[in-house]
Amino acid sequence: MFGLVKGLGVTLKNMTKPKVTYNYPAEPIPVPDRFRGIQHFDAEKCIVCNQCALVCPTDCITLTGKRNPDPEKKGKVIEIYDINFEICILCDLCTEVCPTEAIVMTNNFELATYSRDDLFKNMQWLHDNNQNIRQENMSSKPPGAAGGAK
Amino acid sequence: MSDQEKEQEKELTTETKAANVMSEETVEIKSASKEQDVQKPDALSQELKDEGSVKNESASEEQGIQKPDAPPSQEVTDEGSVKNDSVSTGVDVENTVTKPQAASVPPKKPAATPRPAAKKPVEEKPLEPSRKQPWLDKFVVKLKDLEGSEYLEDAFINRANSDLPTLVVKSEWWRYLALYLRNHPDCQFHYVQNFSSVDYETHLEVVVHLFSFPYKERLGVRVKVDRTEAKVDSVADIWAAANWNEREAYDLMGITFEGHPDLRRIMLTDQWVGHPLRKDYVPYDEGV
Amino acid sequence: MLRTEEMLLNMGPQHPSTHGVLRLVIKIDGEIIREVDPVIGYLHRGTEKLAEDLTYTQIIPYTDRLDYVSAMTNNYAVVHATEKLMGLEIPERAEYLRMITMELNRVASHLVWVGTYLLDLGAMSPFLYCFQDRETILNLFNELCGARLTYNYMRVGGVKWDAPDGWLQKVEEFVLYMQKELATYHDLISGNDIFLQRTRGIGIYTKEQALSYALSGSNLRVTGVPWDLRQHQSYSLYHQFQFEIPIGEKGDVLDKYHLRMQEIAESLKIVKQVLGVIKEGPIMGKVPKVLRVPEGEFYTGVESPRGELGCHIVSNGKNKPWRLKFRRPSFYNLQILPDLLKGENISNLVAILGGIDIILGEVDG
Amino acid sequence: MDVFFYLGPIILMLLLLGFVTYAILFERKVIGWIQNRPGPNQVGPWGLFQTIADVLKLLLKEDVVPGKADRSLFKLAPIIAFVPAFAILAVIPFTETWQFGDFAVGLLYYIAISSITIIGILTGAWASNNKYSLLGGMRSAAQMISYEIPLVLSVVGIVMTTGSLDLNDIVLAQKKVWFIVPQFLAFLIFLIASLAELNRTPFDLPEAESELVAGYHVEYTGFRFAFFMLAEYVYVFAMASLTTCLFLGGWLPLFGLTMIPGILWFLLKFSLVVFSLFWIRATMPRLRVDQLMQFAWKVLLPLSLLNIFLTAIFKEIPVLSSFY
Repeated sequence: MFGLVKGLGVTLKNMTKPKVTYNYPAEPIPVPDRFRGIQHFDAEKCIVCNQCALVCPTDCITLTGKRNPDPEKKGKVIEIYDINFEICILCDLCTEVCPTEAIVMTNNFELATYSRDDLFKNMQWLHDNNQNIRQENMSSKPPGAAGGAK
Repeated sequence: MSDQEKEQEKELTTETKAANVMSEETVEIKSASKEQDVQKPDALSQELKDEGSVKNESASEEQGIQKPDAPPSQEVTDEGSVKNDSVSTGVDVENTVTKPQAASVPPKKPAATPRPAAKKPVEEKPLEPSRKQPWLDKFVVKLKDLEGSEYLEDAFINRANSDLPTLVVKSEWWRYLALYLRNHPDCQFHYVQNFSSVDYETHLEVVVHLFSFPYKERLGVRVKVDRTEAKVDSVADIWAAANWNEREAYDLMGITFEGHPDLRRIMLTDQWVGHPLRKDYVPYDEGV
Repeated sequence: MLRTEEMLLNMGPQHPSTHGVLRLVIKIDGEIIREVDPVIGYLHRGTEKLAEDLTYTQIIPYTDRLDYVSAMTNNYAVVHATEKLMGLEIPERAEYLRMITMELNRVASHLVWVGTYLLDLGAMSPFLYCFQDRETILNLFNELCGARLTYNYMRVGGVKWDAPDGWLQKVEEFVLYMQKELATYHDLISGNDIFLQRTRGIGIYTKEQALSYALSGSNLRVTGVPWDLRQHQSYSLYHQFQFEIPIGEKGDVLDKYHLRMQEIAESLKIVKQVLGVIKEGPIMGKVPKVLRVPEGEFYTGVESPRGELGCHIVSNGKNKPWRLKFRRPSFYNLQILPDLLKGENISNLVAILGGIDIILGEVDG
Repeated sequence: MDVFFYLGPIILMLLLLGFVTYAILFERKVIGWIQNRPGPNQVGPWGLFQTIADVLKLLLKEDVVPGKADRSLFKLAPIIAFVPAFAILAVIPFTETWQFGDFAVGLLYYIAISSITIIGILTGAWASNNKYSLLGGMRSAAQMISYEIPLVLSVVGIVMTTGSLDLNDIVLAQKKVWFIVPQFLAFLIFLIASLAELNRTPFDLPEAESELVAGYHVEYTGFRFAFFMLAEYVYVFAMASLTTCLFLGGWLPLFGLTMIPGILWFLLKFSLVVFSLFWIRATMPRLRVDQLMQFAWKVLLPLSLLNIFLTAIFKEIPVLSSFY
């Protein structure tokens, strides 16, 4: 019987404790810098190395490149860059392998929509998603997801 | 499912709890069915064995191959001893196990392509004998004395896997060996650490990692199963843990465990076509 | 004479206390259970098949989704197996970080168990208190690796992120706080007569049964077998630290509760010890550019909060595993359920099922 | 007087609906605070309209009658469950004047009428043709009938003391000291038994969410479901009122603070009882069916008999008899 009373005491004591809930939709939820949110893509930095598409475990990245229109420059420029957020698991591997930090994580995470089609994001959308970009992208560890050497 | 079978099932489950005894009734049915299926072993099996050993010599981490070609010489006495041992635990080995002498499947494919574990013969400097080697040796000697020891294809130390002693057996001998490993006082592998199955394209393998609490020893057993006619005796009544694992292996790898009390698909729907973990699996419905 | 008959009751896959999508087909006589047939597979995602087409690094995020309550341990299981096969050396700091995260994850996982178990028994508040403390751990993980549930934190050869500034202090604060907080849990739950009534003498099985069903973790230890892979097949750097393996006496659900509470305390103890010795240093070992695992077969188990989480890799020397099999402890532990439930009351079903502590993502693979 | 006679019940009904609305909100708030969260706070200021929104939602919902259900019984059940719940309020004396039916056997009437609800619950459970609801209904019937006995027997001590079944007399008999003091054992038994009668945690087995999903009303939706919920909360109201009258001295003031009107005193005591109901709900796990039955028959029943026995003895002891 005493145990029951003790339990009642604990619950009563908790009544006066400060509330721990977030007032979420009204106030943005604080996320740490390393938070893995929707990617931001910078087309100018991209060298079309295809590593992000290769490393993606769910194959949600589609990209094509074309020859650089400026004939004096070598290499390719990105033409199409889409991420399908229906299957993207925000695992962070694409930003890990990117040698030029063309694709980086942001701290935005609100992806809910009314239609599945809206989850298919193209290069322009990803480029415009430039708020709250994650500061620390490479950590102290440069090697990539493919097991790059230190 | 017939009433008799159901009965059998019930008995099996109840016995699993007690001392993993197989009812005599089941044994009779089983051995009868076995005797019809099996054919005489022939020279080819010897060939297969030899090739296996060659392959194993080339494998980098494998050492101390025991050629399990000793004939079952001391049949009577040894079997007697096994019997005595197992009687104490309430298992009649002689009755429960299909006689491996008579039981052998003609090798359909003599291991044409060796398993992926042995592709390149690499020149290796001889390694120090593993610390587990004496234990395995002792063990293999014992097994060799048993009836049907020619079905022990290989015994080696898996060095990469923290010196795990590993046995490779043919599917016909698996149940016999399982009973032995479970009940013999020198083994007492009461605990199934892992129950896995692998498709090597040439053949299938049931891989079981056992653990013996009294001796604090691990043992890996690989059971070679024919790919086209993937059948192996169930050990669900020996280790209760094998029950669902065998169902899983049946479901995903397509290995039929004969004598299993309730062999149904466990992960996929009952209408599923094919066994996904087979390397040649093609999804039946592309849309799914 | 009244005509009586057995009733077939279908529990799940949508049911509040089957912890996900477990379905139980129960034959009941009144409220007494005669037969149970668990039907699983509703959450089967074919992780093992998928893994055959993925590189070792790509597998790691998939393992997060097996046992989603303690994803760190899952990360570690596959990473550990790969490293062992490749014979890599892991920097000390990386191992320490792994141990901290794994032990914190164990605490979080057991907190979820305590909370949901009490919820199964009908008490609401302990659930929310447990989740509050778990929240602290998840926030710590969020700071460390940027996710709260699917961490994808460990890499073959080390860990992805070093601890941010001040993180280790926060962990230490949490450990101290949690050690005190455990007393509150005991006040609230352990002495509650109704809780004791509900759990005492329920779901008892013998040691032999437990071994035969290959139970592991707390489910095995509750029968009095002191078997903990962290000590007996020591991996990582656990051998450097002192901790005890609590075992049960009677083997009922009450014992399991006390056992898991003690395990929380032991985990906190380990974290505290690790915090005492962790030093600055590299967090990533020397790893080849492309992970090619040498040919061979490998099985290793790690102690997840639910038991022995094993990883069986068969490699053919390519950068993708030929076969990857997880020994999923929940899958093994769940098997004993039909045996335990025969002749029990329906209310006990919930108490016993909850006591096993299954995670359906893991059961179904 | 005549106007009050006809309008009174309607006013009471409206008051009751108001009470139920805010009792639910209060319950959710209290449980929220206990669990370190604010409780409902989105609809209206401080979440005041939360329950109203919930009820509106329930009324807008499609009225589903399962295909295999017994249609007429299914529709009848919520009414059978609700009507007695409202009828028993007639005898509750809120103050000296605020009472609708002042008759000599008020207590008996309360207990007799309130047990009709179980028929409604059982009917609903049976008519749903659902296994979970059947189990819930069976549990409910067994539980409520079992706990009725200690509930009644625990009150016998009070009846012996006052020599009346009239709730007015019982309240007035507490002028010197509330019955909670001399009849403390009876109070405990009554509290536990009333929790069980109300199907509230730790005795909420008929609904046992984690086992039976929702128990007897698992198939009910929309306003029929609302009726069951309403009946449940009206019983909370009634039972808290009864507890106040029987053990806490009804509208009688404490410390001779007569300037505070009786109705406020009543509400204060009443809220205290309601709060403790919610508080217990937030803390306790649920009992098991067999333990529940054993508890009723093996613990509560002997105890309540003992209580009657003790009351009888104390009545004969000169010093104590003034309390009894």
